[in-house]
Amino acid sequence: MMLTQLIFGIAGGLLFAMGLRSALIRESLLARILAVNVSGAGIFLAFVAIAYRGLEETPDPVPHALVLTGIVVAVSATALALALRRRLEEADDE
Amino acid sequence: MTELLGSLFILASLAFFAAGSIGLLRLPDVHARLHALTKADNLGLGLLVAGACLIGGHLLLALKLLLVWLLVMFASAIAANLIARHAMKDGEES
Amino acid sequence: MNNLLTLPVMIPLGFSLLALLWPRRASSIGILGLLATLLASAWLAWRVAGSGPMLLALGGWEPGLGIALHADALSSTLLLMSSVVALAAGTYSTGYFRERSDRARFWPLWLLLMTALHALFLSGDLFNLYVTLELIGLSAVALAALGGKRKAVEAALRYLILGLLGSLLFLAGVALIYAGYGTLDLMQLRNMLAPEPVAWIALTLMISGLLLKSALFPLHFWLPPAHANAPAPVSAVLSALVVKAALYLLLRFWLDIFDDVVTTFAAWLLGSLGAMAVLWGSWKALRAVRLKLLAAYSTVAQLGYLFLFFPLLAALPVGAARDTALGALILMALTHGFAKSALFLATGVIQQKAGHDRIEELGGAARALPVTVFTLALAGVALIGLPPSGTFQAKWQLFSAAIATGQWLWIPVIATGSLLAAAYVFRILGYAFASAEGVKYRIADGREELPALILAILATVLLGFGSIWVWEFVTPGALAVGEVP
Amino acid sequence: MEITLWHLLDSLLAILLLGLAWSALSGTDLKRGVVLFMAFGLLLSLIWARLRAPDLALAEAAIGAGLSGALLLLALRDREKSENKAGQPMSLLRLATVLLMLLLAASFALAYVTAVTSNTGGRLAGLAFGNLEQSGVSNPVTAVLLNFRAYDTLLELAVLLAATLGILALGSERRPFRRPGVLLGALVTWISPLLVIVAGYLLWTGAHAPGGAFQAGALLAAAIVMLRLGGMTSEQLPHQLLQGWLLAGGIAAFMLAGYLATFHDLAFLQYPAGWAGLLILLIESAAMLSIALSLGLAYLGGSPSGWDERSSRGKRS
Repeated sequence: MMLTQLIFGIAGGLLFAMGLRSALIRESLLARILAVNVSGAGIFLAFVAIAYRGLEETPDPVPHALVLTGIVVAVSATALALALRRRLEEADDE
Repeated sequence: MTELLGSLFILASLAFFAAGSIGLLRLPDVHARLHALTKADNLGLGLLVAGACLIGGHLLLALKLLLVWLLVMFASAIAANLIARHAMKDGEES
Repeated sequence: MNNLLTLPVMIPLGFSLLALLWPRRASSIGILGLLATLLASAWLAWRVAGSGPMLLALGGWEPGLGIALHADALSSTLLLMSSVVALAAGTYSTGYFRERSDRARFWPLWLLLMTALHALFLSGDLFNLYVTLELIGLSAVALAALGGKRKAVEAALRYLILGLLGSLLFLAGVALIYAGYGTLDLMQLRNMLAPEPVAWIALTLMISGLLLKSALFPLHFWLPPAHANAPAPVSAVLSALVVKAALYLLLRFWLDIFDDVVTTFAAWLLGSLGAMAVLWGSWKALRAVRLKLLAAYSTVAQLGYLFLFFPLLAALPVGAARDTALGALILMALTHGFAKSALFLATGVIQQKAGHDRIEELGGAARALPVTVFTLALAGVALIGLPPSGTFQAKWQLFSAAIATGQWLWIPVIATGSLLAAAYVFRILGYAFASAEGVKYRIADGREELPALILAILATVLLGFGSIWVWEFVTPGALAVGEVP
Repeated sequence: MEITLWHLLDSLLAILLLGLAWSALSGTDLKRGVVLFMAFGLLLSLIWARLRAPDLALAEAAIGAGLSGALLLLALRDREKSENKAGQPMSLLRLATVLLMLLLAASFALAYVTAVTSNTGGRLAGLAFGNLEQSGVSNPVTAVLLNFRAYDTLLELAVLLAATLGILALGSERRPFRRPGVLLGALVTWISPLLVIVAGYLLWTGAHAPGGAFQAGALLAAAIVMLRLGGMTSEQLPHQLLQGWLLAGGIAAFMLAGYLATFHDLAFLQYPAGWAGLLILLIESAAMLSIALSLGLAYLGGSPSGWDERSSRGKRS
């Protein structure tokens, strides 16, 4: 166990919760999309903190790969959400 | 010896970055802020790159770092120009 | 080598690419792909029934480092159901989407959704499950927004954001599990998990995410708008399959992987929420103005029944009685899947022919669209739980389990829910058989009416009279992946 | 446990990150929020570097901060009706949500700390490094992504495809930008080819050093973004039919490589001995192009003009 792991892991937990809260209470769709991204980043931070094994040892590559996958999934979701939001403004009522 | 010199360069670069950031926060209008930011940052980055080259020691590495510096200069010069022109057009807002 | 296991996932994925590349032939490619998927799923179910659960270590790496796929009775049954529903709704869609360009948009996404569902049913790895959840979410949202009506887009966006939050809660649990146990493989975790804080908190996070996705009361609010505004074939699959995917994972975690971690209190909590879902969903369905909204609220209610099983399963000792209850749960989920997709497809027919789906203006529908109204009635039989439908047998078992365990509380809930269901089904039929001229047009196109009818017959007749097969297939260790040699 | 300067740096980074996130999320000015979010992404990328995850640092800077940022900035042009009444909930409810948030964070942190302190083993690291020799590449992250957990990556490409198809299905692209002035035009013409070269380099180097298909694909997408800012129209993209093939290519390459193995009596996605390196490079090349085009089309914001004609050409009527 290392202090670095704890610092970033706990920060990740805070980010996760913070993002989740904003995503639920904000009215603006763009703000909610931002919040989902921040929340995801918090979990990624926890993953990478788990992988960290000090300055001498090479970190665990598995969480790194998982987070890389997660980043691509997050940007896909963001892109789709933004496209839907744009269409919402253009679509006429009925 | 080269390591010490490199570290000195990097320390010096920090001073420039700090000056640039303070300028960004404290100066009154867009043009003055841009001036502070681009000048200080480009010099700061130059010193940082020089320091890193000295510490790194490889010729190939130095070349890559130099390329990074050139690219950033190129991009930031044009970005600064765009921001300045935009600010001129909009009149002074902030 | 069990490479067969990859086929139900890879066939739809491959055909999705083909449909993207040859948009002019998208429909034929899609139907062909779904037929092939159905064959692969049937073959897989046959193998599982014959020689027990199957496992495949992808890439040849030992599970843990690599990802394993596995199939047991529960997953192969759901796989088969999803293949059938997808094929029926897909066939229907060829008549529903008139424009060639609409079909070209629909098919690749439709097949991606099937890929995702089947990948979820077969996956044996926690992080991989997260990826499949996201794939389900994004393809379902893209499908729900097809057509571009403002209401549909708005509901789809809300659905997307809530789905993402659900996935994030799930992922947070995955991170904790990896931190604590150092593996993501379900089978390894199954033997490692112990009732301790890490497992509890991780499970709570994952289950909360899944509950959000399976729309358990009070987390159901996103479902009715999303399901009621999507194109009809998409609504059918959203209600019949997509929410079931989250439910499947809940079952898998609750009864299999986290068996030692879950508590009776938590089971009671889920049961109570399920009871409220039954009452609230049925009530809202009864009050619905539009047929599609009725169907969507009915999904909220029907999902509630499935959660009633959790406290019962928790109270029953491991053995024959518990297996029977589990079989009833699966039978109910299957029947609902077929019946609800039939209901949505039939609603789609009415909506297109009559130009609306307002229940009170359905007069004349029975004369103009007899097959479709018959389908509505059959699906209604299954939703209420009248014999001979599968739901009847499942509810019967639910009753006996409630009596056996002394949990009398659930009995009035089930009875009220069934009465309300009868009320909303007969409300539809009452208006449909009225002689007013609300619905005028006849159609002759079998592509539109037959798929729904077949699904309704499957739900009412086949799963009713044939429930014994489901039972025999499913009950002796439905969740038996752990026993793979 | 010894507290060193590193830990002070870590705390500083973590606090900065939380502060940035908080100000990005709590303000009502969306433009400010988006810019702060991009800064958040860059800081995160710095933290990845600190935690010795250079692959992630590259990906975060290119995708998390870069492309997401570009998409979000573009989205600021679309006005929402709800933005005008960006009202906050009542104070009591607000307090309740803050408390709930703290509870959530605290329980996550509790489980996390327990887990990390009780399990100090290497988790899967030992297995991953032990099998690195057989994986065909020497960068362990690439080995996990393209070999050990290749199935995840295959499905991840499907996620990207689903999002792209969803965007394409929603309607046509945004209007292209006006032709830029001399200076920006010069930047675009100089930077874009350079980005292509760097992408190729990252793809190649991913086998043994930080980099790989995703980072390279993001850079190529950045080239599309630059060109778009320089006034590119969608006619300048590859031909529509080719676009379809490019989008499908990543997944197709994966599937072909996956089933190639099954003819040798191996498991799906098990690369035949000696072929792993080459197959991984081929898959990555195709994946890079798919990723680049997907993200590029996402920036265009919809189907390029004439996309639907693919399906109606040759229609008899």
